[in-house]
Amino acid sequence: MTGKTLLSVQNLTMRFGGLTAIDNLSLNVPDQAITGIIGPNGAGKTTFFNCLTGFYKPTEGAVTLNHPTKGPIRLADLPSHKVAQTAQVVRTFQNIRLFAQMTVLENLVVAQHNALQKASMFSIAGLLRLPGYRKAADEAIERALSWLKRLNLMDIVNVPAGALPYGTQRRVEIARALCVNPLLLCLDEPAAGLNPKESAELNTLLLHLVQEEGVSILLIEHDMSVVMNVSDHICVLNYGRKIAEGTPAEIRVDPNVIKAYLGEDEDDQPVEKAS
Amino acid sequence: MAQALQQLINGLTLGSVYGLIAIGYTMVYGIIGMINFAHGDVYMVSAFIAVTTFTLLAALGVSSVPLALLVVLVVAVLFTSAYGWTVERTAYRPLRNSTRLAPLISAIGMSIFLQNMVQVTQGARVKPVPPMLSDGITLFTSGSYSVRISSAQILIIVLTVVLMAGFTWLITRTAFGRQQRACEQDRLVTAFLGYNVDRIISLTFMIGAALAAVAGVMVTMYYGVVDFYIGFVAGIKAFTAAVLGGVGSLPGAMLGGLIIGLLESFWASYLSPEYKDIGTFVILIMVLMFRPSGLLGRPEVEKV
Amino acid sequence: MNKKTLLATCCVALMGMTGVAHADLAVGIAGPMTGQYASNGDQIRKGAEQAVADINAKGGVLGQKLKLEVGDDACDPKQAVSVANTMVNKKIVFMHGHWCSSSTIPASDVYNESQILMATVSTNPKVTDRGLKNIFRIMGSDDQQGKVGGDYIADHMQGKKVAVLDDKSAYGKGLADEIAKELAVKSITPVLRESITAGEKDYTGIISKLKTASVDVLAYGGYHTEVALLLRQAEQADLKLTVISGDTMTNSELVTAAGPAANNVMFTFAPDPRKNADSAAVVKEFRDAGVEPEGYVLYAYAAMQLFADAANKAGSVKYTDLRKAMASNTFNTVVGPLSFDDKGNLKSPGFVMYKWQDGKYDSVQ
Amino acid sequence: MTAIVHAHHTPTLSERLKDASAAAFIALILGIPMIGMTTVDQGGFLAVMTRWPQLALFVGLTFAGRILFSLALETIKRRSQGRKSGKSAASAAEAANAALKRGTKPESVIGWLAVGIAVALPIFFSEDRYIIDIATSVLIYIMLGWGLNVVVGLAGLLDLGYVAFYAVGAYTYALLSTQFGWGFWEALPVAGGLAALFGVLLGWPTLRLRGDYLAIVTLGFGEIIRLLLVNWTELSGGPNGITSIPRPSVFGYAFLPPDTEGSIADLLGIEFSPMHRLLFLYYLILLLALLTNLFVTAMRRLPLGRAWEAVREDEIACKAMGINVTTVKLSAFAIGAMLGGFAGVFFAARQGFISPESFTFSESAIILAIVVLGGMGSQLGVVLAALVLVMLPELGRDFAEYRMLLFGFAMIVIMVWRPGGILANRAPTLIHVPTGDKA
Repeated sequence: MTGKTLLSVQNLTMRFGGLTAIDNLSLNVPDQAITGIIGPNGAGKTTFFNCLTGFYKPTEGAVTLNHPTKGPIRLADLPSHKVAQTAQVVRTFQNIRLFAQMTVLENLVVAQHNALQKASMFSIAGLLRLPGYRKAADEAIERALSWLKRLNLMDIVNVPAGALPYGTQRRVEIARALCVNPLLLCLDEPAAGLNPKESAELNTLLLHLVQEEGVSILLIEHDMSVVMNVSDHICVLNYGRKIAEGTPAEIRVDPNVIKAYLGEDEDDQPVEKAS
Repeated sequence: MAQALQQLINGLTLGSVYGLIAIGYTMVYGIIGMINFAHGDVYMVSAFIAVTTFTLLAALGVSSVPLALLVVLVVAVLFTSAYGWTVERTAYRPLRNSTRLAPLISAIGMSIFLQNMVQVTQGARVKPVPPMLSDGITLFTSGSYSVRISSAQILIIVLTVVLMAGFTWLITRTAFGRQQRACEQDRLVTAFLGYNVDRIISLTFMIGAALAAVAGVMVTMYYGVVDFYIGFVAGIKAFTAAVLGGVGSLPGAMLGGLIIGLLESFWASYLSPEYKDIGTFVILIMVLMFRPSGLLGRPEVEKV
Repeated sequence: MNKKTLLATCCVALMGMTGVAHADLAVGIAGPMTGQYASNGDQIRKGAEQAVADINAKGGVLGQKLKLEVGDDACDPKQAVSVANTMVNKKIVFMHGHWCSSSTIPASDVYNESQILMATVSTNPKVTDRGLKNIFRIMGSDDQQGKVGGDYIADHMQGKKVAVLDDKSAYGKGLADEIAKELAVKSITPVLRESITAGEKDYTGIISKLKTASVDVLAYGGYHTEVALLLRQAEQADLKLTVISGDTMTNSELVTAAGPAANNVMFTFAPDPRKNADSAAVVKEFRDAGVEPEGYVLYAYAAMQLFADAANKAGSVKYTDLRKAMASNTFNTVVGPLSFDDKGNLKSPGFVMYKWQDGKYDSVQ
Repeated sequence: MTAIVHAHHTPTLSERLKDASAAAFIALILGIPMIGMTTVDQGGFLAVMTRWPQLALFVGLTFAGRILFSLALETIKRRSQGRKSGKSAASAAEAANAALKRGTKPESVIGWLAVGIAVALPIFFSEDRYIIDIATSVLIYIMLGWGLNVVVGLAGLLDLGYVAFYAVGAYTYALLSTQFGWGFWEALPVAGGLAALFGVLLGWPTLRLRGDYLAIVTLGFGEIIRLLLVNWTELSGGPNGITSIPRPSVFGYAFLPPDTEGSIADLLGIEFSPMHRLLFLYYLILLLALLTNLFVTAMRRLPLGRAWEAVREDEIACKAMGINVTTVKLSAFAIGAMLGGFAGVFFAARQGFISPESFTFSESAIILAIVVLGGMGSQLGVVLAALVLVMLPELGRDFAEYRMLLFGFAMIVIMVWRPGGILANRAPTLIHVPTGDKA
């Protein structure tokens, strides 16, 4: 942890018609640390990610990334691909979005599209097979392989991603996100579908990324063994509002959090009927 | 002025027909989220059924036009519903959980199939039926121009209004209507509640086909000339109407139909009869670009 | 490997199909055998089949039997070109066709290239105006037809308001332009000159325009389906129209589609060959076979007669010989004597005004 | 991993008969108004003609077909159940490695074989105009299929108006050559560029639309172009088209009869034959098609080509990876359009005549069918589908009427049977071969 703030969220609000998915959320995400976002289903966690990464335009509020070289970047003003390309904020998805028919290696090379496309001079250098492009292409493959090696995925390099089991797909998706060269990595339930051994490996990987690679991580997770073990800082959401924030130890004993998770007053919630 | 009024009447007639076909598109889109590309051809099939039935009745010596029309309507609605059912059962149901493009391509295949089936079995020539209900009422005369509404036009407009009323009742007041709307909201939950979703979808296709059949009979009677190609053009225009009104919205489909009908009528008489179809297509593209949810539709949120 | 066998099979099959030696003399006809104008194609086929049968019964041409090849272009220029290519491949020595001007024009390029002689009934002036040497027209052309139509309007419909409409096809636009030209000569100004798109069903827009202009007479260049639709929709709008059009109105489907309103249709067509004394025997032959030799039936018959005569006179079926014979002789056929000018146009064409009356058409004065 | 085996119920004979009877009953209902009856013109009025024997045949065939179909389905299900095993990383990797070992070898062998046959074809049939004509048509469709494959197969954008770009190419050449005397080779790049421009013009505003909406918009665009060609008589000649379009020449020498200026027959001192031009056209389209194939294959292995496929697979994931989806789609659209434009130029030059009738929606549907039936994204699949679809009607003359009918039927059946097309297996663009034991 550097003690600096990488991402600051101010008064973020997201409404869909009458429904307020995120309600006046303010949050500081520290640099080179792991920040956990937890909360019951429907708390607005994924919506928060969508606002962050340009998939939704927030109704109100601002999200600012303090880029070490490019200075502050207002994420809400950027289209989603610019969020990844310029601000280097890269995400994974709760329901895994791999390029199913493409092989694992292809998935990881596609993630390096922008650099490669520039090297291929919009395909002209590529069609002519100029040495500059070939060097860039080889480097991209090397980079992909090195991440695959790190994640212990070398034996499935040439397998179409869609043919892999769920847990493996999760890890491939993380490897692919890493190929985009992220400053902030937003992981949406990376441990879902992993077995305990894989889960433990994920913990090691996340810690390694922060400590060795200098990546900051924003983590949505239901698996408390992951969140509580790796997070430096945790933010708890319920009904779109932040109900608690602090270290794992603080969160564990927070009465609001316990109430939200045990769902005292949730029995009275009317089940929304189809209208 | 008189000409404008006349074109208003002509446009309303045309728009009623488009509206009736558009409902089939909108309902199907609402319930299974696909464009039933073959719907226009189902309408075309109904027109051919109408021609055969008209001819048969004439040969049997039925000379009362109202009786003949009634019989033709019933026959066309019944047979065309069967076509609607079969189209869904064979080409779309097996692909219900497939990618988005697969059922669309299958639908295009079905459209080509129906068009060519009719061409092979009924011939490629135009089929005429003798004129009927071509008398009418002269509303008023200004100068040498008399504004006139023919009996056929009155029938088309009145029948459309009645059908729309009945249909609105069906969707808002009956058990089937509730199930149908539930299905549109969430198919899975509807199935969990113990309703037969397959049956609801099949019925939706049959109702859509039945309304298209009414349109087919009306057009056969009104224009008197039918060929295997009418489904494509009418289908595209009705689809444009559905999109314009907001896909999934029933009043929207009707409204869209009327707007397209009026647009075409006025375009043909004031601008250029040659480019009226281009007008329709330009509207289609404009609407999809600037207001993809249509006039009465609800905007859709992209699910990430 | 599978594909290779497939391909090989295809090749063998194709070789078998095309490798058949033609002991007979192949002659072709082409026209709309399917599609909207199929009944006209049918007339051509019936006429040509009868003619070939008759010629063969008399021993054929130069000792060889004729073999008829039928091509279907559905009046679609694109199909016409591919029919022409197929015909060339079948090594025909003479072609009667095509029917639609818009088919004949592109197809004639193909025949010309392969040096095949044509006799057509397509009336558009462009058919013979392009300097092709292989084409002969056994009917008048639209400029002649349009003149007759225009004159009729000028002479018999004085003071009526006239609109000129066409369907943009080579034939339709050509005819409408010629009528308009003749009207201008007679200093009649049409109140409306418009085009419509063939194949549509709703013409209420143009009807409304006609009504606003209080049009009485509609000079129309195009085909019968649109005329039927226009008449029906005019009737519903309470607009009384008299339609003046061309030879395409001989189609009886006009009556089926337009109903009693068809009685308002007048059109120009060549003098009815059924009334020729020379054709009596052939007409009887057709009627005995249950075919009414209306429309283009006798023209197709005449085209085959023309070919047989020319080949006999030339003593050969080689293109150059045949062409020379055709250009320099007069031939007696069931549609009367035929002889051609330098362009291949009929030297003495005639057009007469006809009128539909209760399902039949007859000439008017 | 445990394989889950579903308890499978085998229908009894009576159930099968009942099912087939139901199908036959529906066939009867559907058949009565279409097969059982038709109307014929009796010279001024219509009369109903019945065809009950045909209807009976149709119902009987449906009954028998349904039984055979259910039996066949049974066998396939039983067989595939044996093969179905648990999905694990190890088994997936095994399968992939096995596929790699089989490799793309057979496909490339077939590909080269096809090229060989195509090159040698005119040697065997140099005097047969018919074969050369058909082969040229097949090659045009192959080229169009390969062009559309970029848009539909690779980028996953359903384009129902592809024929518009084909038309743009054809009319551009026709107008440039007949009005301004341009030659084939000068007009080719201009027409391709113009078609690409049209692709961008259409794509720019519409490519953010969802798949099926995009399909409809492209269909509308295709119709607008066709209607413009039909109605803008001054430019396009209207429904009559443009005639006497010059044929392509070789370095300024045309295939003209002897003693004409610039006749290639005179130049080479050989006897003139119209077949020479046909052979030249055949090799020209073969060359264009092969270049198209090389280009598309090369593109697929480049970043842009991979991005096309990634966009097809998952647009949202692409955005999250920083890929500008709009640009990627637009490039696919423009390149597809350009290839269509090239094919159009050749078409116009070969026919010598074009009219809007050549550019109707059904032409779009045929090209789409070639791509879809062959297997979206598969280059060889396109060849196969084009061969079958163009040759079918030629093999049996009486068959022609049923061609489009079978077309539609095949589209439905193949979609239901294999939503990915016949040759649906995708060849990877990158293969990592480990050096040493464990790299």
